[in-house]
Amino acid sequence: MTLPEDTILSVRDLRTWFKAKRSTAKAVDGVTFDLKRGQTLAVVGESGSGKSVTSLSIMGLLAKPGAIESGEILFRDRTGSVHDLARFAPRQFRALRGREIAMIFQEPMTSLNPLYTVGDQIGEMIALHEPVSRAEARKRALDMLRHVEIPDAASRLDDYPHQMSGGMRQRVMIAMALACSPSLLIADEPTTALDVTIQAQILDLLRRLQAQFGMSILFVTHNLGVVAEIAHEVVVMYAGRVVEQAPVLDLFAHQAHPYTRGLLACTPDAERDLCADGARRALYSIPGSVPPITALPPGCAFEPRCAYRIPACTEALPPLVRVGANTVSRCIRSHEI
Amino acid sequence: MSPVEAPLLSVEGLSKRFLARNGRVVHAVSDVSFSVRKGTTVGLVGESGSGKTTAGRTVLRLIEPSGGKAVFDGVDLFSLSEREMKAYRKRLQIIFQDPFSSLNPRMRIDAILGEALDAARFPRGSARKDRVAELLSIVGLSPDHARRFPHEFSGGQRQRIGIARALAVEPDFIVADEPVSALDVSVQAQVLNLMGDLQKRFNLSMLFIAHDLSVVEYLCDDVVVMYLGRVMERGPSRKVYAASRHPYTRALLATAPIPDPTRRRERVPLQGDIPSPLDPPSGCVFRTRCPMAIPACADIVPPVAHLGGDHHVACIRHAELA
Amino acid sequence: MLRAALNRLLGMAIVMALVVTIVFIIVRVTPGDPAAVMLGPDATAADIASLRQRLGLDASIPEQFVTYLGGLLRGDLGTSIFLNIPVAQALWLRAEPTFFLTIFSLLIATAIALPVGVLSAYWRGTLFDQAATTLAMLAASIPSFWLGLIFMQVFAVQLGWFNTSGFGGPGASFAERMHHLVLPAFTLGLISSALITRFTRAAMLDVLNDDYVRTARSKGMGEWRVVVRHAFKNALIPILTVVGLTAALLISGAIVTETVFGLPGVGSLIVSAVLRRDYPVIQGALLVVAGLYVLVNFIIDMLYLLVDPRVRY
Amino acid sequence: MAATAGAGMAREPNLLMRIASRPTALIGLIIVTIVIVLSVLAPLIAPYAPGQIAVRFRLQGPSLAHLMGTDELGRDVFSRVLHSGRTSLGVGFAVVIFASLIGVTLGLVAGFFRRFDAPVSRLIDAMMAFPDILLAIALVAALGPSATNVVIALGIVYAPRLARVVRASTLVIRELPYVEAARALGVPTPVILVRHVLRNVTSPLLVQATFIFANAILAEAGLSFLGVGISPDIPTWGTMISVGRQFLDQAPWIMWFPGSAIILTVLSLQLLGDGLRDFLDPRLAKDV
Amino acid sequence: QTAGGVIDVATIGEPPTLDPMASTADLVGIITQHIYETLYTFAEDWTATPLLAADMPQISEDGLTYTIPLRTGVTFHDGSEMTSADVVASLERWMRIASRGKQADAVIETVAATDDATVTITLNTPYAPLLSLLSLNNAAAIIIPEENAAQDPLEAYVGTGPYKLEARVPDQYIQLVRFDEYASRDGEPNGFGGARLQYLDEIRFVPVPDPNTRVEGAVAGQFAYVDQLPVEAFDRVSSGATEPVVLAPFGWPVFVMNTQEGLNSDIRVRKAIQAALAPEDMLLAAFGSENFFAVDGAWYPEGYVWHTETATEPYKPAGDTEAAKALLAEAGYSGQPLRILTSRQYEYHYKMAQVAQAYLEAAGFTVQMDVVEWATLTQNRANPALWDIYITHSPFLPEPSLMGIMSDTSPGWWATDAKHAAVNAFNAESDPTKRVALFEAVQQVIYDEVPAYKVGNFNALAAQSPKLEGVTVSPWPYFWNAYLTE
Ligand SMILES: Nc1ncnc2c1ncn2[C@@H]1O[C@H](COP(=O)(O)OP(=O)(O)OP(=O)(O)O)[C@@H](O)[C@H]1O
Ligand SMILES: Nc1ncnc2c1ncn2[C@@H]1O[C@H](COP(=O)(O)OP(=O)(O)OP(=O)(O)O)[C@@H](O)[C@H]1O
Ligand SMILES: [Mg+2]
Ligand SMILES: [Mg+2]
Ligand code: NI
Repeated sequence: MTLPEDTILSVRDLRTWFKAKRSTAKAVDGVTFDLKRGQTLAVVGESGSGKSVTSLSIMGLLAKPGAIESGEILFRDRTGSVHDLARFAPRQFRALRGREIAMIFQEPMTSLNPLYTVGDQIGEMIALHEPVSRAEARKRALDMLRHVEIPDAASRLDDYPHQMSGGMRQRVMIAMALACSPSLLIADEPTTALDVTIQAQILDLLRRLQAQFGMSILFVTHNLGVVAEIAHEVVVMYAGRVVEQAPVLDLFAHQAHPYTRGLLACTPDAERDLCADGARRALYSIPGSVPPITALPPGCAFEPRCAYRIPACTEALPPLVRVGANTVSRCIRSHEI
Repeated sequence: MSPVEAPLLSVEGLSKRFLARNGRVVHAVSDVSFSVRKGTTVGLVGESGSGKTTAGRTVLRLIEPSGGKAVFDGVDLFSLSEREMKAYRKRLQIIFQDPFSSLNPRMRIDAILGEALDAARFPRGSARKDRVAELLSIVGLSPDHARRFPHEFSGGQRQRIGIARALAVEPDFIVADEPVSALDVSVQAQVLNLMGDLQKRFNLSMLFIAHDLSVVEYLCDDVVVMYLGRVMERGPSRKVYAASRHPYTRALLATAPIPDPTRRRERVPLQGDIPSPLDPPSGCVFRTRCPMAIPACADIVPPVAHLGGDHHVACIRHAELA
Repeated sequence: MLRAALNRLLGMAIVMALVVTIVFIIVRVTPGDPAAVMLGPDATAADIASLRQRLGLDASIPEQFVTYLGGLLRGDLGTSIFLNIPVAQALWLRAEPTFFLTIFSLLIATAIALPVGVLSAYWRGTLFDQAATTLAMLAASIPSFWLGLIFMQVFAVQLGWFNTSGFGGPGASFAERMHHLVLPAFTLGLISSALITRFTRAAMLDVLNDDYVRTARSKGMGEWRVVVRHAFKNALIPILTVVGLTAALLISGAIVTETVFGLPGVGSLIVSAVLRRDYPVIQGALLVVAGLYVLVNFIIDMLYLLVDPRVRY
Repeated sequence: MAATAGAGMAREPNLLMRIASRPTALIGLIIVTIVIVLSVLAPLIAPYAPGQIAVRFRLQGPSLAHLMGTDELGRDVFSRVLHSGRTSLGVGFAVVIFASLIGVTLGLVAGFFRRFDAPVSRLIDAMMAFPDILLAIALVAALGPSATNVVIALGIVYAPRLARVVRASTLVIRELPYVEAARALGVPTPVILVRHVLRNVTSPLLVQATFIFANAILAEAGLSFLGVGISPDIPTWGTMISVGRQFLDQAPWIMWFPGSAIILTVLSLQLLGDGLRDFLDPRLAKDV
Repeated sequence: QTAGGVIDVATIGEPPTLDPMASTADLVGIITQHIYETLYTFAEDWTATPLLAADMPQISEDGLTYTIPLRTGVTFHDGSEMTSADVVASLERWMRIASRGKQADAVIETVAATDDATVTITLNTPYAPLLSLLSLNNAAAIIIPEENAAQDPLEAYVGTGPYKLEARVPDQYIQLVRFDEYASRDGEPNGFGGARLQYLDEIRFVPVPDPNTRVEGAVAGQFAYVDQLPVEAFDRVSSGATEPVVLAPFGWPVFVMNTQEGLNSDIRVRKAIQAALAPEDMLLAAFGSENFFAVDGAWYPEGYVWHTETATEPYKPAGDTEAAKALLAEAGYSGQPLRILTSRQYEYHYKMAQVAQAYLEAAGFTVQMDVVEWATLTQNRANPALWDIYITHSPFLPEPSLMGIMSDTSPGWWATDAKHAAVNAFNAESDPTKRVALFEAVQQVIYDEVPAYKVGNFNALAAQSPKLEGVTVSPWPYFWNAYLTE
């Protein structure tokens, strides 16, 4: 298993399927990306494009009919040895989770257990992985609450989750995730449920903590604005597949895939979409809607909605091709775009 | 005030209090005023819980208001009896956020639209079928979708049906409560375009509720910024976006992420959380998070200052932001 | 917390007041003159009149209600016509078998249901789950008297391990009395375990899909701990409700089971009271049983307050 | 944000097709149908009249002449089981109808009109405080034993259970945008109640009704067993068992067959209800 | 034969009262006969024999004066000694409260204490059944202390019997313990009479109302004695931990006709019913095996002095549907429902009713069954408007006058001149042998006028532990004289 020294996580052609009696949902069907140490990789895509399934596959937390069909998930732990998480047994995951890879979720309201105080829940994380006394775990939990900038941390330690606001809870989740200083943090839409002002606080916090703890972040989102704010690298997903990966500046400057291009064009932008007299120009919009993942066309999944489509698009799944220095794209016409 | 013409809808001093479970009072909307001119769209923005939905629904009398006036076409809707209100129902319509629960899953599309047509006293018979087909084509659906059930449509299509239902009674005024928030970005643009077109085509007036600032900037002529049930600032979009005079609006605009990494700003996000509407701060409700707060802010509810050109702001230090 | 408790107490009081009213109404809908019915055909008009007076039947309905309430407040449930002792005493004399029967059945039911429910939720869709679910449904379909008869036939008559009926004679030791309860308790316990199993499974399925369970797993916690500490504790809240509900259902079950096993409990007292037309006893039993149900619900509400920090605002 | 086009596809209108896709529910449906058909056609199918006495042939084991043997008066157990099914199912069905009439009304009123919610809910709570058999016994004792009174009593017993379910669903539906849309259109409240609310509570109602059907059959059997149910000359499974238990030794079939009939009917109703619930209304699993 | 031991006796239920004057229920009699005693009781051959009386009464020539000598040295459970004052007060209470006492009251002029140890009863007309009435254990003429005689209902359960009441937990048990100061008669036990020996320390009567539970309890050996088992359970009881006790014959089931009102006020209808019924099938359905019943139209079975076959021709074991049809046509019957009032307290009543229904319908009757609780039945049968036939049973009573139909006022209200002629002659005659002949006339009139239909004879089944000995088979089992063996 080869993995460049500076890469902490490399997902290679991952396929995670949900097999039912009649149909197979290919939720993740050929996802490939690399995450460099200390960097933030943003995964963007519309609802149902397989972002969460990808992150759960990495954590080994897939729910029942879901299973990794093929592919590799190479992960470099603290000691420098590389593991293929796609072949991990549940028991092996246990030592890894929390300690090496931690995760925060979209819904801060429900991701904390309502029956335990936040102090308990952070302390539990520490006690699971390190031989600490109760008092010590509590002290460390308090430290973490301070790290995530919860005001008056000492008095919030014994609060129950329902006594906190969404933003505070998300901070607690982050404190818990970082309690054992993992080297990789997976954040699955951590700000989607929050208000813009709180979202800004959390993004800010994550950036600062990254500088402080040095962890790499896999940041799942569907908001391109957030991507622009936080990511070093961006992976764009569509219908379970990676359609493009590029450094964030490159991606926003030039999109190699028609889908990425459409995605950027269809969010309203006053400078672009409003005339000087206030009249509106029609927004660019991608026609049609995402195909159901149980019945994907054999070729490019975006083809039916694509403005650049040619007959060849329907024939075979386009491969991921390198188009720029650091950009890969899954489009046979990337070079023409 | 310098009205060009009398607005179609003018809301004054609207407030709504809810009784919460344990007998405490939620001040969902307090003393909100704004007006909607004929053929224009007013955007209502604010963080969640700021009372946008409540304001929109009270105007339509879907919730009974606790106080204030809503003068629509010269009549105060709040002073009407439930029966008198009936006559106005078809002139005021609403579009919802959730495309899944806004259509009765057990009714076919023609029945859903038919219900609206009944309300408009549209005669039964073959004309009705044509009208349903017409409505469907107005929102970009095919007439043979009429016999389907809602679950057979995608989210975007359902939202179009919701719009068709609102249009069926040929209303003058529509409250659109976050109509695109639940949609995928790629579909969102389709619906926004449709709404923009229809507004022009039928000369509709619209109260457009959203929390996405860029959408409001794109679609709305005027904007009302709410925080914790109160209006912080309102005025023509261009003015508010370009030259906001309220620290909250400024903070909102500054913190909204823009999809452009080159414009990544080093900025200080607002500190703290939104206070509970159960006991809002005294004086200016925003003062607890306001970077410009001074002790005086706690004492009085800031009076609404009229800055000309229909631009109003509720901040005692608005002059310093000029 | 105190406030919440007081709130529940008030709710309980209102429900109890309604219960009392309902019982009053049920007894008053009895067609005909209860006094005449009670005294039988040989009674003279004078006897009936005096009984009417003693029962307060000559007063107007609202007055009767007030008297009845007054009696209740003094703990007076009336006097049994047949047994000629106060109803409260009659019920109290019969309380022991019913009390222990209910407790044992509940213990048996939960001892079966909780592990089975939790495991079948955890192993959802497996053979174990299917077997457990089907068995639970089967158990819920068996009339308790039928199961009781089968048990009696097999374990008491054929194998002779238990007594078929009764509660031991006078002076029977506690152990002896409890021995009489084994079969009825298993009958009722098995049948009511069905409901709790299904509920536990549903509640667990619900929680197992909750985000915080995923959070717990993402911490690197062992499965057992995730299930018990994080999932089960949350599922316990709805499960508590159904256990309370089962306690009430058990009283229904006890009526039939006690009759089958000849246990001198409240259940068989109720049946005899119906057969003997002992209206005050029926009335008193209804009231006491419903009151207990309300009380159990109240206790469960209080337990919620202990278990669930969200409700103690 | 998570709303996908796919999530909306979960509801298909064709109920039968969907039931058929679940084997246990299908088995339940088939058995229920068979039981209903057999009971309805009992007079045609039954080889003997249910009350036809032939004392000389009493207590005979199952044979070709008497598929389920004969009872203590020489009556044909098979014929009696079939005819009892009519009573048991009839009572169950009538109870469901009666309980639905009360329960749906109460539930809709409590759920839809805020001002009636508290009083009606408290009333429901109070009625639920009485264990089913106990309340039924008391009511039958008060009203006198007869099929009608058993139905009334059990109907009153189960109505609050239905009312609860209807209320809970109504509370949810009341707040749904499509109800609000109808109000915005000025649709009259009774029409909203029927067209939008009632129509959408049918799923949980149907599920609950199935369980109540099952429970009513069990409860009726219990009442008959105790001898406080329907008049004993109308054969029911409960009375058959209560008589049969005297002959458990010599003629176990008298008790076995009606017992099995109850178990089979109730079990299949429950399977059906469970299946219905699984795809009609998963939330319902939580309340009773 | 060792003293000591405790037995549990399963009874058919909780007695409504422990005052045997207040009730005619067999159950009350069975239990209370251990507590209280009467002046006379029945010997093995069902003749009256003295119990608290020292000797048989001296009856005056005209049959109107009974002089009864009392035993001395008999103590009540409260320690006081029985005197004639107690006896007079008790008998007066009996005449006031007990249904049989009321019956006797009609013929009794006075009851007076002649001296401390003698009581004199004066009648206004000769009345042969008096001694039997005084001997019965239900609605019984028990002797209680004078100071308790005013109690109604009885509150102090003080008698002179061999056992006294220790504790009563309703529906659980009635506990009797040996009365150590009991003064037994001398000599040998003789039926209910003679010496009463107290071996057992304690007798507990445990109500087990459910017959099946009683059977199971018997099979499991839970009780020393289990009363009133369904006869079908004979095989099970025989193979269990107990031994069956069969009392053959025990009594007779009877269909009582309402002669006062409704269909059955027409004697032709009653005759049609008499012809239609098929006792053989009815008894078979009710009692399962021929070992437990006898098809017998005579009102007393063989073995009783009263037995006679006189006039029993209309009693047809298989019924006579054709004859019934003819009688019915003659009566001009037009399909009004014949209401049969019955209960399931005694399952065999109900089974007989079901078979009867089948035969009556075959004969052309429309039958309406009113199945009610026993309590309701006892209530409803008092109302002539409610029924045409009700079903009951009775043990063979030692004195025919005690049968319900003999009284004009008992439900059925049979009161015709022919009846009065036969019955009064029977009651007034005190010579036993002449009375036997007079009873033939009574049976004749019963068959002529059909005030009731006797279905047949049936046996009773009880079960007792093999360790329990000394129990005499009896319709009213008693447990003095009984003892436990190892
Ligand atoms: N347990 C499951 N069984 C079947 N299909 C599943 C399951 N979980 C997820 N899927 C399917 O996998 C696809 C990808 O889901 P995923 O949750 O990864 O999307 P996502 O990109 O995270 O979307 P969102 O933005 O809504 O979170 C979806 O179409 C979903 O329907
Ligand atoms: N029926 C109600 N009972 C009690 N409180 C309510 C009710 N409806 C709304 N509220 C409260 O009123 C406040 C305003 O709610 P509203 O839904 O109007 O906010 P919003 O601005 O639309 O938020 P969002 O962006 O989340 O839709 C909130 O604090 C909410 O909790
Ligand atoms: Mg996701
Ligand atoms: Mg809203
Ligand atoms: Ni102005």
